[in-house]
Amino acid sequence: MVNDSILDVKRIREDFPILRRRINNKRPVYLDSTATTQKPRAVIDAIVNYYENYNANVHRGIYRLSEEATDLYEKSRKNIGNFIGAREDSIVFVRNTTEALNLIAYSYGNLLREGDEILTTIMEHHSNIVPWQFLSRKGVKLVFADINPDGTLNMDDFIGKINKRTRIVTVTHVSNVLGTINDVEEIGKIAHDQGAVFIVDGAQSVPHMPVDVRRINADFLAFSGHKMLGPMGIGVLYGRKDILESMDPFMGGGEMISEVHTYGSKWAEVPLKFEAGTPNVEGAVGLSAAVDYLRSLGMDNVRGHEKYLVSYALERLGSIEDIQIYGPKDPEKRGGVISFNFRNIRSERIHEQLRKEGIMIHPHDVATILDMDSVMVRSGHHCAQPLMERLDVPATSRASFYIYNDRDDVDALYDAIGKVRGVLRI
Amino acid sequence: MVNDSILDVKRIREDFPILRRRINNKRPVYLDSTATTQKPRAVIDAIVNYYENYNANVHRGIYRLSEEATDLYEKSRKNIGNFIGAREDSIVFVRNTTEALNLIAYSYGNLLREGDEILTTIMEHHSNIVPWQFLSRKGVKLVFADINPDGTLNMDDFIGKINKRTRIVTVTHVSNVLGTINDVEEIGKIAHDQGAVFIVDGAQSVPHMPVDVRRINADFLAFSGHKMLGPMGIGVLYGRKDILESMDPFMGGGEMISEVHTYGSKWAEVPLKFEAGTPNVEGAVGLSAAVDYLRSLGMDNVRGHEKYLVSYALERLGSIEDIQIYGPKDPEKRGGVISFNFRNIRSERIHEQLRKEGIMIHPHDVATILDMDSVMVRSGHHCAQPLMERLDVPATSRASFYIYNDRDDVDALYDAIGKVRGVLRI
Amino acid sequence: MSERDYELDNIYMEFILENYRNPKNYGSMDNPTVERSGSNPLCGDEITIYLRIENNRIVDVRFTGRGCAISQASASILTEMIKGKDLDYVKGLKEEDLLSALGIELSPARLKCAFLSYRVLKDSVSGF
Amino acid sequence: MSERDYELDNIYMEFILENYRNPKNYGSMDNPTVERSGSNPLCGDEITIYLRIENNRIVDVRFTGRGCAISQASASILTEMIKGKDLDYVKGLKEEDLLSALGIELSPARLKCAFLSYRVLKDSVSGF
Ligand SMILES: Cc1ncc(COP(=O)(O)O)c(C=O)c1O
Ligand SMILES: Cc1ncc(COP(=O)(O)O)c(C=O)c1O
Repeated sequence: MVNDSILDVKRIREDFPILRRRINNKRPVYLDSTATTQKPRAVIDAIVNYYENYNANVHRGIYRLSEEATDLYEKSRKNIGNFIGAREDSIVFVRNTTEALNLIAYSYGNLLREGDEILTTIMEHHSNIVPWQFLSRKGVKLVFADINPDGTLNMDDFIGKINKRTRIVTVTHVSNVLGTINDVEEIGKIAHDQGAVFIVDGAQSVPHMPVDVRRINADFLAFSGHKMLGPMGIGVLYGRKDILESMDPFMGGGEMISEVHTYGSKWAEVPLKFEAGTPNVEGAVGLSAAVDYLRSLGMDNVRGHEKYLVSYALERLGSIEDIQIYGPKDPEKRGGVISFNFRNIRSERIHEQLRKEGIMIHPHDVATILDMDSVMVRSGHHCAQPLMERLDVPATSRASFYIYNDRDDVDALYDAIGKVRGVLRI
Repeated sequence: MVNDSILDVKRIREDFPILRRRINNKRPVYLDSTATTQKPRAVIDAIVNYYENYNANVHRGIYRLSEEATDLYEKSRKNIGNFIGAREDSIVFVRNTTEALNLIAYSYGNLLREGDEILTTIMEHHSNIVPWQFLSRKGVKLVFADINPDGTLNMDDFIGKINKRTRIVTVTHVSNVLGTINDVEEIGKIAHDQGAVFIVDGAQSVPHMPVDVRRINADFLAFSGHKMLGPMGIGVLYGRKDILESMDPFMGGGEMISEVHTYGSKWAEVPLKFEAGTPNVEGAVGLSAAVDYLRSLGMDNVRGHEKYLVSYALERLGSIEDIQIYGPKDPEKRGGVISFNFRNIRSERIHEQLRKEGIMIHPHDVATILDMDSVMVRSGHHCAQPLMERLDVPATSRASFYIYNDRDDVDALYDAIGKVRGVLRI
Repeated sequence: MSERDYELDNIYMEFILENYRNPKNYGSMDNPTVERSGSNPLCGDEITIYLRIENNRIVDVRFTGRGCAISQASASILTEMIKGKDLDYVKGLKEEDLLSALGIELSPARLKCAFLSYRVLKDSVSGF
Repeated sequence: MSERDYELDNIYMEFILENYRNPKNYGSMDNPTVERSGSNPLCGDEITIYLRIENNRIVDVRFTGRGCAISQASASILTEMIKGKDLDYVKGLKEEDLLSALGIELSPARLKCAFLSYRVLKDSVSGF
């Protein structure tokens, strides 16, 4: 296989100042973009430029600086909406995916009653589980669709669990552990056929592939800026406008009102109704710059690049006998995330009683040992404990790829994994 | 009066890149720090340095970069807590004051029952009104204490309205319209005597004067980073630890859990219990740099400087016959905020019927005309509509001062106000 | 990000100011065919429009209100535009028509002021 | 902000690894005086400690568990430290004592692993 990615990674790397840093004299091999991505100079510059030239509070100011800041904020909304095929008036700025999902759980959740059901999957991130568990207080039932042995969603189980009481179907577009790309278009159709509202957790899709809210039949789509080259502290909730309009506000305060009296208040129009208090203008402007950067690469190319890298990684890591890989084997069906574990070891060198059960090299040791070579992978439950229980593992190691990763990084990962047993002398 | 402020404003201005900008060839006279403050180079640099050298997701990473980011995040928490005399484990990072108050309204509000009362004041910002109005759904009553003619809190009225049903007393430390500094220490004592929890909206105090949570008897204190030289998108809720521990979480998701199972979850320790999802590490680091900057000036000096400026402004603006100033006249009792309006005008040049009633030059026109000289004031209801109704005005103009303002700025304000009637030829 | 070219000095042109200080058609009306009020709670501007309609024609129009120069001048200019016109003209009136009658460029925040009377007018003829 | 000086290569010293691969006192115990389990849900480390206590003395100790090298080696080393000691010694034991017995520097995340067995031990003697 030749190094024939669609993206010019060498050039892209130059846009990321942090990749110039040396840790223990080694170049950083950053394989944790699923947790958060690094930031290109263009985004950092947009933040600096905002604070050095345009900073003001928005929406209320009559003076030019405030009008300019408002203009930047609203243009960012439009640009980001455009990126997912949505009009700006259905784009609510939030802190992150988690807040977006909580907003729906509180505001749309208000409309649910005892006996209603919410259908989700066993591969969800805690952010798409815990907010719905809160609703169990009022007798709303949370139902989990299972996965197949290959890590794809078990559609038979899913269809068997949807019914007339299902008011909400909420599914991650791409699993942050298995990499599975769910067929949200189809799931959305099934949800709508049952009259349920369809929520897509786009935290791991919007950064990595072309996503159009109309195509995927999403009534809501949630994603985080920091996972797509943007600043921390900014995220997006897309919502179908008529649904947003039917919902009560989430938080109360400045910006989200049209009138406040001592005896009660009237709300501002959507989307401002859901943006209480001084918004994160910096975050919106920074995320807009990130969207421009991604658009300049082309989201088809971003997806193509990751498919290329994940194929290569599946091939290389797949060749290590010790290693078990989770999730679909077909790169068409998975994003640029690979979770893996060492298989149980029954080495002569370990305590006889342990040898019977076998020792599993813990992902924490794997991550620490990889980090000695500046290969940064995440290890733990990846905020997906129900999935860990389902897979019957305490944790996994996870490498994830983005536009600044290349075959070299996969090779570095491969090499570092090869050292683990040696370091532990096991 | 000589230009004898305690702060070296000339030098301070050099730290603020935006103040070098020229708008219509004029230097910016930024008098809207109550809405949001400008950012010193040290804060912008801290953001850039974070993204260029330390960016990673926190708390879960085993690799060094993530440990460094976690370290920066937690050190920021400690530093910011220290700034208000609080331990780091009682500091919750939120987006802004508004979110902090909503967090209390949702999570502590859960504990309130029909018939319970919340006592606040008529001078509050919408952020300290609307979240409590939400609780009226469950029969909780919101009661407003009145003000005196001079814009101070009417303590007799306040004491008359507190009673055994009062579960929460929530008061702004400094009014963002009147400038009034409330005697929170005393109010806290009264609240506690009745067994009520005492919440202080510190959005306009923490940035402008020394504030120590122990001294002011606050069970909760809320403030925003962007109003104290820090980035947008970060704010703080201080909460007494035992109260925070007794509360349900607000949002659910990553970070705030200790265990998630399909059937239910356990929460993380305070303060993480209240920080769902990837936090705004950049914001925390930036706010910590802002706190360092303020500390280097000395909060006593910041307060002294503003007292000095507001005295001068009261004197100069007070000398304009046309102008009515709201709030206390004694600089000891007010922060660096001045709201004002033109008095009704009965000029010969206006329509006879209008002349009978008098024309009030609208604050929007004032702001627009001041802006022609790059004097930036806010005009409108300042997110305090109940107070506007109480003062019987549709809106006010508001100039507010901070560390980068000087007598020159007050003079520019004075001169620009002098042009208003001329521009309108009235 | 390019700096916008604000022509702020322009907005208080004599034509606007004259309509602000000495509004046309100012005052209330006894027994109007229709009377409608509107306000912009964000800035406190208020406008009430009174119409006398006969044979689908605006035979008389008046307004009262308080607010900024732009909102009040705009009401004055708008009422002048529609006096004596038939309802179809009023219903066909576009925001741009009012803007070009005002003859000034406005920032988004001030556009809301300018269009307050327009909104109230449209509301008042919607039932006919 | 200065870069911290991580001595990562240090943490898998032979002493630690030996206790990881061939833990002392590994295995369960029949009829222990007290048996306590604990886990670190964030990483899945689990430790169970069994104590036989006679006359306020730890006459025997065993543990079982699974998890990372640090948590398992730490349990092995800790059980060695307390075997044969009286309860006062165990109750007086500080986190630092365990740390210096381990002889390595740990980042905050890994400290939690190291202290899991310590937490379980403290819990198991709290009733005595
Ligand atoms: C007294 C007061 N409280 C609360 C707020 C709300 O702050 P934020 O918009 O940062 O949430 C403000 C800001 O204007 C304020 O002045
Ligand atoms: C699939 C998925 N959903 C939700 C989240 C939560 O994102 P955030 O922490 O930015 O709210 C993540 C992030 O790890 C994720 O991978």
